[in-house]
Amino acid sequence: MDMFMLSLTIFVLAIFVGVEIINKVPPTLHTPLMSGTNAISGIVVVGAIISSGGGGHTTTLSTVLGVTAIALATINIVAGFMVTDRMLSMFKKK
Amino acid sequence: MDMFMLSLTIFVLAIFVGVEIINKVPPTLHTPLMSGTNAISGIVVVGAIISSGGGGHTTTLSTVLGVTAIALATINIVAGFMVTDRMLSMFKKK
Amino acid sequence: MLTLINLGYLISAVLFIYGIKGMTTPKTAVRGNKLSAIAMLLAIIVAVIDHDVVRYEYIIVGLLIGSAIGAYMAKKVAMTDMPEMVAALNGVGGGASLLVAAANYLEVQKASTISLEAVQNLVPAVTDIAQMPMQWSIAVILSILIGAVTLTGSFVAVGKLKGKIGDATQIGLYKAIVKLSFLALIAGTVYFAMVSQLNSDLLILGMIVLCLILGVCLVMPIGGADMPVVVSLLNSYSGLAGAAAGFVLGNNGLIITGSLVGASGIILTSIMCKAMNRSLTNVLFGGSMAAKAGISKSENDAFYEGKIKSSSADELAMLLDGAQKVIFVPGYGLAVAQAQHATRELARMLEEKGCDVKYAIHPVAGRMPGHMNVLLAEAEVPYDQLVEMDTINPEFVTTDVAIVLGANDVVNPAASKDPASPIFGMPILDVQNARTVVVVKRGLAPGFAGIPNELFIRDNTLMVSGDAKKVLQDTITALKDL
Amino acid sequence: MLTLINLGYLISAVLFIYGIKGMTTPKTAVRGNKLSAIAMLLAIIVAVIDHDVVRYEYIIVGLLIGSAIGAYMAKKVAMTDMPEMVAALNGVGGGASLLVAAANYLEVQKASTISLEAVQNLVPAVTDIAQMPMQWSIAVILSILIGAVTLTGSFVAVGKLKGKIGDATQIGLYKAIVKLSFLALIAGTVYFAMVSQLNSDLLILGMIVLCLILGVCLVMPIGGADMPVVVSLLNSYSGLAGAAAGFVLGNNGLIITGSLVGASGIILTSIMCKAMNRSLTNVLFGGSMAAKAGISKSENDAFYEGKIKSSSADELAMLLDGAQKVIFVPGYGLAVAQAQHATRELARMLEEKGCDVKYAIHPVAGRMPGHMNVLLAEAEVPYDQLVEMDTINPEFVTTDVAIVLGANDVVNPAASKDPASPIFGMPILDVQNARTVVVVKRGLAPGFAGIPNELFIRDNTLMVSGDAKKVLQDTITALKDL
Ligand SMILES: NC(=O)c1ccc[n+]([C@@H]2O[C@H](COP(=O)([O-])OP(=O)(O)OC[C@H]3O[C@@H](n4cnc5c(N)ncnc54)[C@H](OP(=O)(O)O)[C@@H]3O)[C@@H](O)[C@H]2O)c1
Ligand SMILES: NC(=O)c1ccc[n+]([C@@H]2O[C@H](COP(=O)([O-])OP(=O)(O)OC[C@H]3O[C@@H](n4cnc5c(N)ncnc54)[C@H](OP(=O)(O)O)[C@@H]3O)[C@@H](O)[C@H]2O)c1
Repeated sequence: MDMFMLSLTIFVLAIFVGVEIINKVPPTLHTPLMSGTNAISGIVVVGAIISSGGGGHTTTLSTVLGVTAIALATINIVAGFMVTDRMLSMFKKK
Repeated sequence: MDMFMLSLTIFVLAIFVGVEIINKVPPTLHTPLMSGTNAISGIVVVGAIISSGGGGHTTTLSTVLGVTAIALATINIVAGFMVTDRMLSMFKKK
Repeated sequence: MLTLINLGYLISAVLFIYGIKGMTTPKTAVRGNKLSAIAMLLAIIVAVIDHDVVRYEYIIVGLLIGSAIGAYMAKKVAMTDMPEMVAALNGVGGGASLLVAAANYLEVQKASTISLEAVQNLVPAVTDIAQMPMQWSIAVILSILIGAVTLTGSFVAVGKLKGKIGDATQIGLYKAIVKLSFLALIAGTVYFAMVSQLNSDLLILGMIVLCLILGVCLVMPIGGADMPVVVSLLNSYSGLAGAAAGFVLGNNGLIITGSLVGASGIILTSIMCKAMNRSLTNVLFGGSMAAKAGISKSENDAFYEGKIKSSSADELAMLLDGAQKVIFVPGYGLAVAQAQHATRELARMLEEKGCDVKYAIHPVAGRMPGHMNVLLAEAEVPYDQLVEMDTINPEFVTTDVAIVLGANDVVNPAASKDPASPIFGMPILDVQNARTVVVVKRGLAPGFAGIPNELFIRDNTLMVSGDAKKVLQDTITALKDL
Repeated sequence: MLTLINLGYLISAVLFIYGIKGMTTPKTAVRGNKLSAIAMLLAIIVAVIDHDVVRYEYIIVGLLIGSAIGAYMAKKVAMTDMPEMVAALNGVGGGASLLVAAANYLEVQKASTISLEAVQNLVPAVTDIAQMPMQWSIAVILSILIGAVTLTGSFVAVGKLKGKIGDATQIGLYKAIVKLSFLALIAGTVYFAMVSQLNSDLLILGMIVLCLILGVCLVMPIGGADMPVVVSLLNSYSGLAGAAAGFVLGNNGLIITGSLVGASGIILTSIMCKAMNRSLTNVLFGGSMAAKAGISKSENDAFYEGKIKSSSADELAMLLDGAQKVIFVPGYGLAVAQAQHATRELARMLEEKGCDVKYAIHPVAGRMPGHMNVLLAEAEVPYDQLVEMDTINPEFVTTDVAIVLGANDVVNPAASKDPASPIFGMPILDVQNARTVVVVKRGLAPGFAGIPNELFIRDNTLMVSGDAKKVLQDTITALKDL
């Protein structure tokens, strides 16, 4: 089976999982959800790492871009998760 | 990425989708759900078709087994969906 | 072309997902089921036009025969025989899995004498013609195991559901056979996977026979009333077997669809176990509950001796005539008596008198999850009158008459009071809180759990003995004459 | 090894799923968020030990710099600045996406001068060194487009949320630029994909600049108050961009995780739109609501002229002293005034007097979904006191005092009465049903929708003008002195 179809299959299933789960998140938690998924979108860091650490095929420019990308994505991740954690730890039941 | 990992990924995601959806089915519909998914498990017919219709690599025995498998799976499918339909069409709101 | 085929399988899988999603409300369920059927049709069409399928005749013959038999069975079966029907279909599906695995083995064997390409056509992951990948060997054995166990296990379950096969006494013997079979199976699998993958005809045949026996021996020691759990579990397994076949054939449609079925079966199984407050291990390996807990007829009679307040259909009719609020509590006996239509008729009469009528549905009333719902739906009881346990329990206090129709264990107070009881911990319907409880059953025989029921000797309980349908019909007549 | 790496990505994806599942209840949310963080860590570790990564130094430098800045930002930000913070982080993430795509382009270019293997290392689907697959071209352009638009769009959104960028007037101009940019982009993409994939440095650079401009021009015409919708949509896009990168790199971890984020953003966006009873198209292309619907200062004054019953903190304190049941209705003004702690303090005092206190949370109160919840959680209001609209609405009838704190549109009866109103159809909180409504706001300025509010001139409404925090503190003092 070709790679594209496999990726598509995985994509479709992941969307289903996402929709099912997210729909269960109560409105109370929508702001943390937004900042939490925003942190998760920092997953592009994986692409950045693969791109910037490669073997002979990197150029100076690509490395600079890659490292900058890593730094930016990491800001997104670290700040995102920490901020979400700050918010969530405020939620208390009586 | 090797085939096995891809299949595993798809399997894992599909299980998540399944669990999320099935958990939402109300008890009222558990019997039809059981017979409906039972019909769906007749999907092995796909395997049977691929196995029994193959090119030069079939033997008489494998063809007989394959055709019997198709017949059995089709019983499961047809009876399963029809019975489920019969049950479901009885459910009426006041 | 290959991409199109795979797209077809993907679309079919997505349709299955939407089909099952449809099952989440009664309103969309009919459409959901149709969607699943369309998904199946699509999968079949895609499989038929798949690249390596050339002999259409055979396939079509198989499909036609299967459809004819299937349609006949579906038309014939009575609603009350649903548990048996599902079990039987499950067994048939298992048989198909088993045969697919066997055919695949034979074909790979043949193909390996032709060319690597021919083998890859069947098992895409192969790279060396002399060495099938480990996952193939395991998947073949798994398919055989699950298929064969499902086949024989389901038919034993059918026998037990019909009451034709009684609860086994020689549990130890079956357990010993199971253990030995598993040992032999493991040895066989190791030999098959490690030593000889393509020259093991006899070994495969032996394993098939062994697995068929295994299916019988696994299900025989389980109590007849636990069959729904067994069927649901086997259904889950057959889904997983489909997924395993998907791994071998590199077919994602099979993987996804199989997983959905697998998840559904597991969840239904765990719902049933939870509602009975028993673990799955206890159900499968604990032996028959009735056999263990059952009391002898004389003990049973002694329990009730002189404490029963008997009543009649006429008295019931009079009671109902003055009632403002009536709750029906259906149980397995309702299914046995096929009294759903009579129940509905009585309910309608009461409603016409301005009485508030509801039905209390216990999660494991009957012999299948949702059994009572289907039964009453057949009699056109609107599903919003069927109230779940947790919602209806507080309402019994304000109920004038609770009519228990062939239910027993699900209304047994011992579940909350007697830690020694086999059903201890199972939540029950609090019928005893109603002003008057009328229990309609044939005699004083225990229910599935084989224990006496204190409810029947309570002060506010009246027993009307007789077949549920008969009693209800008499009550209707009496009510008309009032 | 490759299998292990891929297993690592899969496990990380599963952890993300469980992490988001944790978000479904406040109790498990903290753990869920930690789980997601662990999943991210795992993904990073796996990526670092991935086969073709050799220069650890740079990677570690990037990670350290990013962590330091990120941690600093997270510690510094005030709870009330959350919307801006999320938007800014979103922009930063978009920038990363953009750079990843550019770096990937450069590397594939370099690799194509080395060997096919080198290219495959980067893009597994390649089979011919002279011809990159179409999906690669599209994914590169998509990543650039989404990344750049997210980057500049988010920062425009930050400016608008802070009020530093006002609502645009030259909407036509922006729209024209957007249309032209899209045409140019499509032409560029076609050229890139069809004609020259690996010698298009200038083209790529041009497209990046174009997309950055596009981001600005797409967001500028949207009203400032609609920024949360924009941010949520951009967040969804950045997830989808991640998934697109996954397609290119053949990385399922990216695909799954990106899809989860994409789904989350889309769902939140549609929840917001639904709660405002507007379509997404209307939000994105309808221009600023305030600009269209807004009435002039004089019209606004004329509307309220002589019909307002003014009151004071002292009077509010007296009212509250005698109240049995009080509902607080927080809105955007509460966030502006940072009055959450004062609110909580007043609520506690009332509770100590035996008064029943609740908070009515409208789904789009504030400027972000769940904005009020987070704000009040910061002041340690237990989340079971925060009641959703549909649940609280029937309770206003039995409420003595409803205190509207900096809310306006979400309590505007025009939403249900006046079909010409821009908020017509949006469900509102029925505060007017309370015995007395006290509205605390600075003056008579309209809210986000830019329309006057009939509630303020009702018979049972008292207006207390002033900053919400100030008024509440005065009320507390007055209540102590009573
Ligand atoms: N629903 C599920 O998914 C499921 C699955 C597995 C096990 N179970 C088990 O099944 C049991 C179900 O409880 P239940 O209360 O529904 O049934 P039950 O406890 O099995 O009792 C059924 C009663 O119906 C009476 N009966 C039989 N035929 C009758 C007829 N024709 N007319 C009137 N009465 C008749 C029997 O008494 P007489 O012979 O005296 O008439 C019997 O006591 C539970 O113990 C549950 O754990 C359920
Ligand atoms: N939550 C979301 O997800 C979301 C997303 C997009 C759009 N929106 C929109 O945002 C609006 C939210 O409605 P809302 O009722 O919460 O707010 P609103 O309608 O925007 O009204 C806020 C009011 O607070 C007052 N205010 C401002 N600063 C204040 C302070 N320091 N002290 C006291 N009052 C102050 C303002 O009046 P003064 O200037 O006279 O004090 C203003 O009228 C809705 O129209 C909604 O559609 C929400």
